[in-house]
Amino acid sequence: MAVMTYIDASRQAVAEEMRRDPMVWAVGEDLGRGGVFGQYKGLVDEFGPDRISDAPISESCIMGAAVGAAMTGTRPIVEMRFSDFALCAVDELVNQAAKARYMFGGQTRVPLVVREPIGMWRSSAAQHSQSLEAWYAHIPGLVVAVPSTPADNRALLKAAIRCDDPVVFMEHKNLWALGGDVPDGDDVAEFGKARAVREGKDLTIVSWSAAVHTATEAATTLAGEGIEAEVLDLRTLWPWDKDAVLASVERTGRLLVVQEAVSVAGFGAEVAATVAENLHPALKAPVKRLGAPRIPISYAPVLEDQVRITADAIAAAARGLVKT
Amino acid sequence: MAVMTYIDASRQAVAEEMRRDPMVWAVGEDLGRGGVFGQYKGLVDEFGPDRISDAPISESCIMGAAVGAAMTGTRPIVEMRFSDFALCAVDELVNQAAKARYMFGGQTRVPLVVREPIGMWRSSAAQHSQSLEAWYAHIPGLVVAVPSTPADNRALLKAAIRCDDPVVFMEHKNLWALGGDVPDGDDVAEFGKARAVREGKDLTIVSWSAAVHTATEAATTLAGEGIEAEVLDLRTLWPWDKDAVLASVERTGRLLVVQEAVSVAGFGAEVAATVAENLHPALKAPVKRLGAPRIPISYAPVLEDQVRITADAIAAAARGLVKT
Amino acid sequence: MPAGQSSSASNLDRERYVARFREMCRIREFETAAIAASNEKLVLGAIHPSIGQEAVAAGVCGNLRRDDIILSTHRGHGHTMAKGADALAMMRELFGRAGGTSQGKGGSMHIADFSVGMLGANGVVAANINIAAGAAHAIKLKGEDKVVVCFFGDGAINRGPFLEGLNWAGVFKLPILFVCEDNGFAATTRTKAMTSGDGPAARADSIGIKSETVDGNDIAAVDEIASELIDEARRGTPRFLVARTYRLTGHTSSDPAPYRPADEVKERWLNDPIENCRQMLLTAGVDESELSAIAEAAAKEMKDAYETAKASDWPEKDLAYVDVQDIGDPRGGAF
Amino acid sequence: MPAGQSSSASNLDRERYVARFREMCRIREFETAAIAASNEKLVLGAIHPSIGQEAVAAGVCGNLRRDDIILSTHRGHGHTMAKGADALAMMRELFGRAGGTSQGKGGSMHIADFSVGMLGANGVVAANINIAAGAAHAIKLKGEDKVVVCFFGDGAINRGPFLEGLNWAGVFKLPILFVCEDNGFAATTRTKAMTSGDGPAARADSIGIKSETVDGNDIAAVDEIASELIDEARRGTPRFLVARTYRLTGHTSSDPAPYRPADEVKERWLNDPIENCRQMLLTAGVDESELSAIAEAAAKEMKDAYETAKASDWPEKDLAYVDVQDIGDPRGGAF
Ligand SMILES: Cc1ncc(C[n+]2csc(CCOP(=O)(O)OP(=O)(O)O)c2C)c(N)n1
Ligand SMILES: Cc1ncc(C[n+]2csc(CCOP(=O)(O)OP(=O)(O)O)c2C)c(N)n1
Ligand SMILES: [Mg+2]
Ligand SMILES: [Mg+2]
Repeated sequence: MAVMTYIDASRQAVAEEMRRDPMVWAVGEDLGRGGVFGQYKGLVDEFGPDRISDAPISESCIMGAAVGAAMTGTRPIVEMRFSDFALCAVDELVNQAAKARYMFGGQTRVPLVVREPIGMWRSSAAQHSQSLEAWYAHIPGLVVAVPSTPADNRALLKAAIRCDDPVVFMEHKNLWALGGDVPDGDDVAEFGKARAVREGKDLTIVSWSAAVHTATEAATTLAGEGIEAEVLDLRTLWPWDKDAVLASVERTGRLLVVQEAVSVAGFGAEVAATVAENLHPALKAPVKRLGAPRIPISYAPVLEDQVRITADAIAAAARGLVKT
Repeated sequence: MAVMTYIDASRQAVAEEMRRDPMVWAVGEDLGRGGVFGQYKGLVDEFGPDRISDAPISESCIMGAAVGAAMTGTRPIVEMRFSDFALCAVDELVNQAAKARYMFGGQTRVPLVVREPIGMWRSSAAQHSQSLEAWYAHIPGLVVAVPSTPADNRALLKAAIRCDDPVVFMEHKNLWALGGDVPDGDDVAEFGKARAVREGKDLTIVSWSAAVHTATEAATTLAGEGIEAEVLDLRTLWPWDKDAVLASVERTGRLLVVQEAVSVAGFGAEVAATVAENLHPALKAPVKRLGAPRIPISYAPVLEDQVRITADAIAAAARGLVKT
Repeated sequence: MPAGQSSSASNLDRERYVARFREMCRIREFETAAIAASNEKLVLGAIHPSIGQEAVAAGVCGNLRRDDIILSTHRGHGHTMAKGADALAMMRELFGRAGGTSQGKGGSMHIADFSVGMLGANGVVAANINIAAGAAHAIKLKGEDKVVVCFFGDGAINRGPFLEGLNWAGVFKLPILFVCEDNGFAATTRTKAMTSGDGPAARADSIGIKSETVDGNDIAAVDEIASELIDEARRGTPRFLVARTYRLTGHTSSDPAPYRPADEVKERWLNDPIENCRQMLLTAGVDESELSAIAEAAAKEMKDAYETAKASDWPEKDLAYVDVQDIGDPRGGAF
Repeated sequence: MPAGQSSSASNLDRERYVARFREMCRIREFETAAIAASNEKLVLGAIHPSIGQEAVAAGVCGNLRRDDIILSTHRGHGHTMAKGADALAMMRELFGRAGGTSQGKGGSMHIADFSVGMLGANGVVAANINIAAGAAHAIKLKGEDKVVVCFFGDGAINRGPFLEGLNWAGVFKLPILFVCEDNGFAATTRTKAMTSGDGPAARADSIGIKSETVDGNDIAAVDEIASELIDEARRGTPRFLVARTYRLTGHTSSDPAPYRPADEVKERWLNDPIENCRQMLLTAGVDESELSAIAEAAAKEMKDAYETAKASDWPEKDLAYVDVQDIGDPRGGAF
């Protein structure tokens, strides 16, 4: 067990997988100098510029070329810099990467990892702050990973690199500096397994990515008031751990979904709808979602905060549910 | 009242709005010869090639240029041909069109209509059949219209053209030839108002676009068995008529959402979650969604049919709910 | 020999061009059968015939090895067949039947045969360009002795991937040949009307991908320049070929193409690449009867393919749930 | 006068260039103040200084009318100010305060002032190119006597919109001038390393948009060629200008730019466009004291703007819910 930051954990995952498999390579703008957040720092020294490859500002070609290179035996890791810029490469991801294996009748596979840092982070404003994980969960053929801890970032990224299908890998920008325990050795995550951050009998809080930490903070507050919240971190949205969520809510009788993304048509709706469909009789209170209002993200901190979920809001919602 | 096809109704809407407002113009590939489905047939004769404008195969520029032209006083109608090709222009729609008004603090508006024909239609396969309306409902700043009848196609398209914000206008390819009554005169729809296709006391079926017709067919079958289904056609997904849906389900106690799109993270999740959140005590049965499996759409009819919702499946689900 | 000029008849490699002639006839007959099937509603999705453009497919692909790679467009039957795909499997694919190249999942617009290095037609114009660049990138990374050929139309040069993919190939010095089939049209639109500047060759040159232009209806000319450019590309110099040709049919098999004058089409039929090839071979002394026999064999082969495809089974229903991805249950929440 | 050569000092229009000098000083001082504020965490989002590139902004925008239009990039302070935006409102925007050009909603990367025809910086490289083409399209549709100038960097020429937007402008003959500020870098990358071919000018020419190249650190040269090209563009011939310059700071205010040798930067500082302009004016007989006074006034103006911005109110919270769109309740389902 080592203590490591979220960003270092990701760097270690990439380095280890690149050592393990010479077909793994990474490509994106500025990677030779470490990438925009330093995720690739130093890697070019070990692996050289062919495997830690710079790219022109051409998101569409970075993604499209990776599809071609993935179909022909290599395992590209694609760096999109900000998930917002991946919107310049949606055809390549959704019409091409996600569909190739199926559309060609299983003749090929697209083992591709698309790293798309998401989320709000120090006044980055409308075009550098989005969380669009729900989009990719909706697309057949894609895996969607949303790690919230250094350990998961390492283990999920390793799993993503070994996955034979395209994985949208969404790291949260506000977590880069977060430290935490990371298991030694070849810790590779299994997709579709939620992590119980905290156990509790009164309600189930389901969350993912950075919001997990806010939810956990709220759960601690609630515990002080005698309300025991179980906090589940989904870790991947496709596949997502329906079994764990249903089992937990069956026990607690109450569901609160907490997400940073816009609530309307966000992935929280999928979780809430699934629970409502399956556990109606067991529910002691209506399912409930918390998410961002349907507004773009502002630059000014005071306005940006309007889109930012707080532990207080979560605790308040939880109290409301438990009272019911 | 005239009887008219869905496609003719749309053509009439465009023609009438172009007569009304000289700032309205349409741009897309092949429009001068009527567009790929003939939606623009003959319009170039009346309005000339500047206002019914051909375009290079450049979805990204068609959309991006329309954003610029919309910010500067014109009202472009953008033709994307297939909604799948709009995936080549997502930055322009989501990062630019949807955010400009807000991000620039209200200094501008983007009165833009993006026509994106959706849906399955005679073996069009994985890259020409998608229904991604849920994506756009998730994006602050966008209006999403999904007409199911000729009358609505005309009235909603007129409303879209008059709207000062960007509207994603999704016509269903399988409805082009559908005939129906269309009111005379300047019939302009109000966004966010559902249409009650059928009244009923036993359950509420919520649907939109082509699936409305399948749902209605199922409701007719059910009526023969003594089950009275209320069928609501949402017509727009943002805004969506939460009030009408909640009022109906409050009466019937049962909700079935029927969509052509992939069920996972589809808009049906939003409807089901909202109903579950708000009407838990009034529900006589769990909310239920029907949607496509999470698989790409195949070419071979027998495989394509695996993704196609049927009236039988809807009726069966409805029976299941009513029995509860 | 300078680019774009064909061998004189006298020193023609007859065997080579008889083979090309056969390939072109096979493509023509395949598409003729497919169009008939489409008219009879046996083929349901749109098909985009390449009738009139066969010399490009045959001339370019004839210079490739089996493990070389091609990527194609919506108008991809010719390229696929010329790369070595089985005509019956292709026909079954168009019919949406079991035994199709993609088990009936893709159809005409996504025709592919990875076993012969054909990595797919594409339903999105120009999308194949970036993918092709990536396939070439992988060849370079792996140090393989292969080359990629990427076909696209003149309409594709106005989409972003044209710029991005060519730039990529130039920056990374990839083994790739871009082939732009300039048939003058993008669907119902004369491509020139929507294209600024001097067109594909000038654009490619400006991105540092040296271009050649060839008469795409002259099989010998295409064959020779393709051979040269493929050699160069294989050695890591990306190259670009513009093949001027004409789409003798409508954009799809159901497009009567009223947007172009009948005279224009009639005149263009006089420059049919297959007939051109036949004349060249006759001039070179090949027997008329040999050529007729080849043409008839091609017709019979495709007629048989049509009949066999028609009699083939539909795919198993459950195949719909196969090859989505390794994990996750695709049925959750569905009907 | 041929493109790219500046007037000799003797017949220099002094008033004109004193005005340009003032504008350049103002831009420099604005950004210097903004960098300081960023270091003090008063400006929170990233800022991309254009220090060293001021002559391009001043030289081009000085030739525009108030109702002409510009679009800019992440590095947009200079363009915005040169187009006439109020420095204090801009500073407030960077501070995220009430009274900002966009009420604090956009910040530096989305700086905009529609009242002076500045239609926005953009956080997405090259995205402004298509939008600019559309703004020019609207001018043509409405028959207005206006022109659009679209600024972008040398890194932007590798994204699809460069091709699509230029082609669009050429096809529709739009009143637009594209200005590529070639500062040699795209973030930490030497742009040349990721660019195939001869660069922006060659590419533009190949798309039928005739280009000129100018020394972007020579205000008179920029001013003269811009004046000429803007006239042509206004008459419906889209044009292209490459301005060679250098980014004297890091990519953002927090980038120490270790990826380039100190010597290179040092040498480039000797070619500071503001100092170049000062020397030109001195040679032309303008008083040193006049120029110093201008520089000091600019420094004071921006220091004041900084102080006033710092003392300004935050925006009202509820503004977060304003200007999303006319219909639909944005609060539904939210926390
Ligand atoms: C991105 C995209 N836009 C539009 C279309 C519709 N479309 C299919 S083929 C075609 C014309 C293509 O012209 P060209 O590239 O010259 O190829 P050709 O059909 O002439 O072989 C168009 C516009 C598409 N498939 N993809
Ligand atoms: C589509 C997109 N990709 C990547 C980025 C990140 N990024 C911001 S500025 C920049 C470099 C731009 O270089 P250039 O166009 O030369 O402009 P300069 O910064 O030199 O002014 C990059 C890569 C972005 N904003 N948008
Ligand atoms: Mg063509
Ligand atoms: Mg630059």
